[in-house]
Amino acid sequence: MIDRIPSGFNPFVIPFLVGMGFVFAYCIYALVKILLQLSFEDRKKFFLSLVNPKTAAKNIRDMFCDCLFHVKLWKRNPLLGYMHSSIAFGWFMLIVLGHIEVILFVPTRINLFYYPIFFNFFVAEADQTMKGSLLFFMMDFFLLVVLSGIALAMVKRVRSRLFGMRRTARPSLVNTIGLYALWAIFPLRLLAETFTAHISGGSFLTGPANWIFRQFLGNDLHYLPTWWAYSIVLGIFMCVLPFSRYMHIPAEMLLIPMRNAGLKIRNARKGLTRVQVFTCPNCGVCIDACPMSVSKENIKDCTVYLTRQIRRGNEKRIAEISDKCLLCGKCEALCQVGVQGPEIRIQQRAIRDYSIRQDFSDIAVNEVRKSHVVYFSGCMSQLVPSVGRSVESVLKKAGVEVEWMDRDGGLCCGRPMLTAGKTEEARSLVAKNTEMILSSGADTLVVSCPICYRMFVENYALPGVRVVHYSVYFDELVKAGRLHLTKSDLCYVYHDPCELGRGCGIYDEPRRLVGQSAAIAESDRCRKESICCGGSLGSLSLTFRQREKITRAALENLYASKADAIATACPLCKATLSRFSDRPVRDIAEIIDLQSR
Amino acid sequence: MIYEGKQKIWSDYQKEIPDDHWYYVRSCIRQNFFPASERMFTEITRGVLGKDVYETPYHTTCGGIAYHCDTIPQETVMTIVARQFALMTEAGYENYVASCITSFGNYSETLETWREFPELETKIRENLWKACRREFKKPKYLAHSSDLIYHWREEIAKKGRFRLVNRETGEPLRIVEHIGCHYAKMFPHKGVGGAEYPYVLAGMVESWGGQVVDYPERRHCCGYGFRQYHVKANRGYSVSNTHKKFESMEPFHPDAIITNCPGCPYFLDRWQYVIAEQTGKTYGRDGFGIPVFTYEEIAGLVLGYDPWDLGLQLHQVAVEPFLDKIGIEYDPKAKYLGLNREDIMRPGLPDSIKCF
Amino acid sequence: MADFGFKLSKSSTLDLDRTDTRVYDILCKTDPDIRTCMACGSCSASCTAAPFCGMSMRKVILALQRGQDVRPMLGKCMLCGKCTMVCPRGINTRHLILSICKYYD
Amino acid sequence: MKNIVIIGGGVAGMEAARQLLALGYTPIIVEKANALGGHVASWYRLFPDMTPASEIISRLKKEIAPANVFTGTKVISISREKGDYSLTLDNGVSILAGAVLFATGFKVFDASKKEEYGYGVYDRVITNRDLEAWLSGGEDKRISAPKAIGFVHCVGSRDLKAGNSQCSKVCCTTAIKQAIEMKEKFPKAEIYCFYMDLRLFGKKYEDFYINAQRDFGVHFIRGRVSEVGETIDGRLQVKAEDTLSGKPLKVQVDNLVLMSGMVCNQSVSELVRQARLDIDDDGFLRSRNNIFDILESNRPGIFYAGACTGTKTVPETLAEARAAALEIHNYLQNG
Repeated sequence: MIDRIPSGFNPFVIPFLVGMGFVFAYCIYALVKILLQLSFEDRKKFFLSLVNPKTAAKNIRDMFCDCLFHVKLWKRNPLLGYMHSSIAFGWFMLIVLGHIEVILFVPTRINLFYYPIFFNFFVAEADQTMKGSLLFFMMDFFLLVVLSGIALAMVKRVRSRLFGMRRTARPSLVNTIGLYALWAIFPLRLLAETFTAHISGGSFLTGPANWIFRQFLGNDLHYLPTWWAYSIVLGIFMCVLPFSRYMHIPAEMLLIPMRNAGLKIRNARKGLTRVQVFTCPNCGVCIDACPMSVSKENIKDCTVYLTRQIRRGNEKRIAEISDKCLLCGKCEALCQVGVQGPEIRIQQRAIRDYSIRQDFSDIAVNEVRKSHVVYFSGCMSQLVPSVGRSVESVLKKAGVEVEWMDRDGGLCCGRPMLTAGKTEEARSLVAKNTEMILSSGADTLVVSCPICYRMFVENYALPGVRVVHYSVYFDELVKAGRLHLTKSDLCYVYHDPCELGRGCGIYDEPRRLVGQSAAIAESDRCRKESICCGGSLGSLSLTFRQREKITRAALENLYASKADAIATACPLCKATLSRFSDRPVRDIAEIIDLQSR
Repeated sequence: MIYEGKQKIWSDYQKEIPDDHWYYVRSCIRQNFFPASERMFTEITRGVLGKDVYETPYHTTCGGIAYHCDTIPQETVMTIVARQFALMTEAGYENYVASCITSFGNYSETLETWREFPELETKIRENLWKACRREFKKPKYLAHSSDLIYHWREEIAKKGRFRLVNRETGEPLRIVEHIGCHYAKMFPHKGVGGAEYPYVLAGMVESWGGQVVDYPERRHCCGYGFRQYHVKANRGYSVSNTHKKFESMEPFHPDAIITNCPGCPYFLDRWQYVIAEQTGKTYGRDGFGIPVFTYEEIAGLVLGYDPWDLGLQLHQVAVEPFLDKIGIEYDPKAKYLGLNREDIMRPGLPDSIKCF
Repeated sequence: MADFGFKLSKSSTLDLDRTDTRVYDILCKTDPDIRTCMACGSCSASCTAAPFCGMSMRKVILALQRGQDVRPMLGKCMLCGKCTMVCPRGINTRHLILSICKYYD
Repeated sequence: MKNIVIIGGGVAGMEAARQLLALGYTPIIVEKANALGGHVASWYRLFPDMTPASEIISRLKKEIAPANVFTGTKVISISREKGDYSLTLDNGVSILAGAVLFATGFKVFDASKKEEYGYGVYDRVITNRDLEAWLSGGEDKRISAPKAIGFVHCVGSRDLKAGNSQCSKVCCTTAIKQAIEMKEKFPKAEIYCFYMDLRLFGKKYEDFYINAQRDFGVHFIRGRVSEVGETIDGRLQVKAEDTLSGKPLKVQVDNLVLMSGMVCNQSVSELVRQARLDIDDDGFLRSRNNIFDILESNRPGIFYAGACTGTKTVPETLAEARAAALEIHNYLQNG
């Protein structure tokens, strides 16, 4: 291998250099800015996590698995997974191999960082070696891998259903430019390397192609324009990268360590929110995930459009998108990169100015009778009284002495306030409820409403009190032999309430309880992928008619299981589903009460 | 406003008013408020029109004020009313005319109650017999004294020296007519013209050349309302109701208000001063109020009586601008001279509303 | 000013020609369903905050139509959403409350 | 074949005639007015589908052409003669009829009886009927670019003092219909409907109401108008209690539309007396039974259809007329 061009420079690299320089500068600037936006504690936490070997190892593993191999996508749809990982990993390997070539053959040029990219231009093949052939083979191989990925990407543009996606996000102008530039990079690289293969050497792809071209164009191939073209599209791609969805490539590398450091979203636009916004690759998985997308009019309110509008700073749309969302958490659960759609939305709601604010500090709280076990049924249970009554009855059967603290109405847990963005007001309610619960001297707080349960778990500090959802508590009672269940002939399909499943990770206990008291069937989309009932308090602006469509879609999913009845563990889900359901909807507490002794 | 529409309603509410021989009972409070009014009634009916109007010093209150203040029960009121009727019967009269609107309402209510519940009438006859050994016949005709003036309005117009017309422009004066609540609101058919569009005062105004102002709150009470005024803590409510009426009539720029009730002229007149003090607002032109008259005073003015003989110096709101409009001559210096031409002293004049 | 020991009291009459309905007019645009309220009172009957502040969404809507003060009623709303759950006309009362809190001044 | 006399040529009489013609009879319609159609003919459009009233009338007129129709004619006497009825008309004709159908309808309440509303006294107080005439293209100087319009429900209905305790059934929906029509003509006008109860019992009536609220922004105020006064600029000051807030309320409007109710038609009382028919407490003709024999009178051979027995909507009246035709047919067949 010999350095073909003594100066080690040709003007065609300039577009690439400009793009590269711009991207680097931008990323450094963004990184510094984002780190400065973090609170002092968060920043400290972040830096400490980087030097913690355990998190560092996790960071590296996540980067490989998520950024290069797209493991989650493989699980979702192999074709989609292959498409993404072929481009990401293939491109990564091309860069790595390029560097190996430079180190091996022209180590003096390693300081010129365009050398690994344009190696075949600057270096002429003097003699063939085994090592060189292998490298050239690998280069061609990974180029082929990338090209196959690009080809799939092109197919996906027209037939996204083949990739398991019903809908994809409509690309914006800058995304389209980036997309076409990306698509052009690798065919142009193939062309450029083909045209220089008789000089720089090539392998199974570039070699024969070079031979074929020479049959048409003669020996004197005008290869310089192809290298110019290759460099220019690289330059274009990198220049639009910060403004396009391709910003997710560098951003994800920051998001992974931030997530592993345990940082939380604390601001509507800054810090972690900004990183997540940059990390959103606009893949559109959230569109299919979103229960609202049953109505075409709501498609533009999915998380992918939220991140896009935040990047654009379109306040009106940000507000609309933020207010509509049910906060069911499915987009977050399915998101490939970990964008927390619901959390980001709550933060948008929290920056509103309200001229009337609520204050609960002067409310006189009810005395709660002393008891080891206290039961909190929540506001919604007043509209679905069977839940509270069944919970009480089951506990009585199991010999648990319980004090039902809000039997005659109480205070709201505060989660509806919190999700509406009224953090202070929510805190005020939390304080009142905390005072009441602690005054009872309880060691266990049984909660039947998943909305309340999540609030108690995430936002209450109740020292010495175990907060437990009744499904978990009942499950324990059954295991301990304090509750005996008999099986009915009915077959239930269990609907996972968003707040209980995705929100608190409780999927198995309710199923176990239903399974012990009846036959149980599963719907197509269950657990993490279950469809919100449509009644969620998360949404501020969805109208009743729009919600109805969501409820009907959730029911269709449940009907597909052919079960006789629907079981759920949330009063709101029960009320919402039974509004339109053609079969009975029961709360697990009711089922257990019926089937227990 | 469709005048024919009103005429149609007026024609539905006519009452028979005999032309002569009336037994007259006075009001408890009018003689203190506007003392010349009842005097003018007898003067006009007996002197000018030559009618037989009889009264006796033995008659008493009808009990209406106490009744409407919830201090005596209806049975007591009815017995008082029965005694009044007994005096009429003893004097040999059958036509009963009351000077007071509340009395008129009270008599009407009593007679209607007896008509509906004859056993009550029997009981009251017993009560009266037990109390003072008297017996009575129910009056054949019951009228309010404004009904009589209404009845003779054309004769008065004929004999009159003045008309309710602006001397300068020849335009009819704009007069608000205010009817006492107890006149026809309880029994619309007992009043001339009914309750909704009473004609008793409107008829006088029209016959004497003026123009009646119909404003949205014309039905509203003057604000007296018995309890509302008599309990001092409630007087704010009383004056607020009066205020509401003035606010409503203000855009019509009335030249005067004519009334047929003892309380109404008093409160419509005096509260104008209180409102002026509290809000700084007056409802007449140039800082004056709107003068308020009883129908007897207006009749007296039309007939050419001296304003001071009509007792107009007892009005809070200055009447002079109204007299000037008609062209009634008066001696400003004589305003505060008594019948004996001696000074009766001068009231303090307020700053908030223009008075003489 | 002379002190009479009593004062003109403010009229309790609602004068629709002089009613300030600016907030209501805004809400008719942002939440047009507000107009379909038929004052059934389900919202008030199910309200979690009602025992603490006399909150009644029915009264709030009426008060906005009549230009009356709604502040005290909204001060204890917990946004629990039960009113929206029960509204027979499908009015998104919860969003309405947030809109009122935003536009009221 | 025996004669059938239908007294009244409104929609009830016409529809009954149409059905009788279809059954092979040639009924005789006696209508006191100079044209057929009754009250419906003076209406512009009918709720809830905004059907033009003229469509109904012209269709009925066309289809009953073969019947014998006397317009501008009154029945002056009726008497029982063996199994039949002998009727004399004021044009000298006398008819022996096997069956008589009373389709004598109702009278619109005379709104001027509610003196406090000032109909006939204040220029711009009109009735539902006046408004329909105007909507049909009639001239009415009282209506000109109103900024605010009030509708008073239950004028002369559900009002003991007006002598009618019954609900007129159609006024609530008519008020909503007219409110929408006025809003269509004057989109910027504020419209206030003063109601005691909204009785929207029929198919699509509630949708109509929601429509008026949401899409047309009609204000519904629960409270009966107490009194009306005329302001200096000729507008109307309307007072009522806003019963939902428990406060007195006033508002100025340019036009006040009184929803005059349906009252019994007393102009047939002489005929009713002669035929010895029973009168109900509300003054309407008394059916033999209010559930099963609603179309039958206490006299054999005399039948009822439509609003002569009580307040009814147009479709109810038409349905009764059809049923009455069948009842008459059965009566004559079994006769």
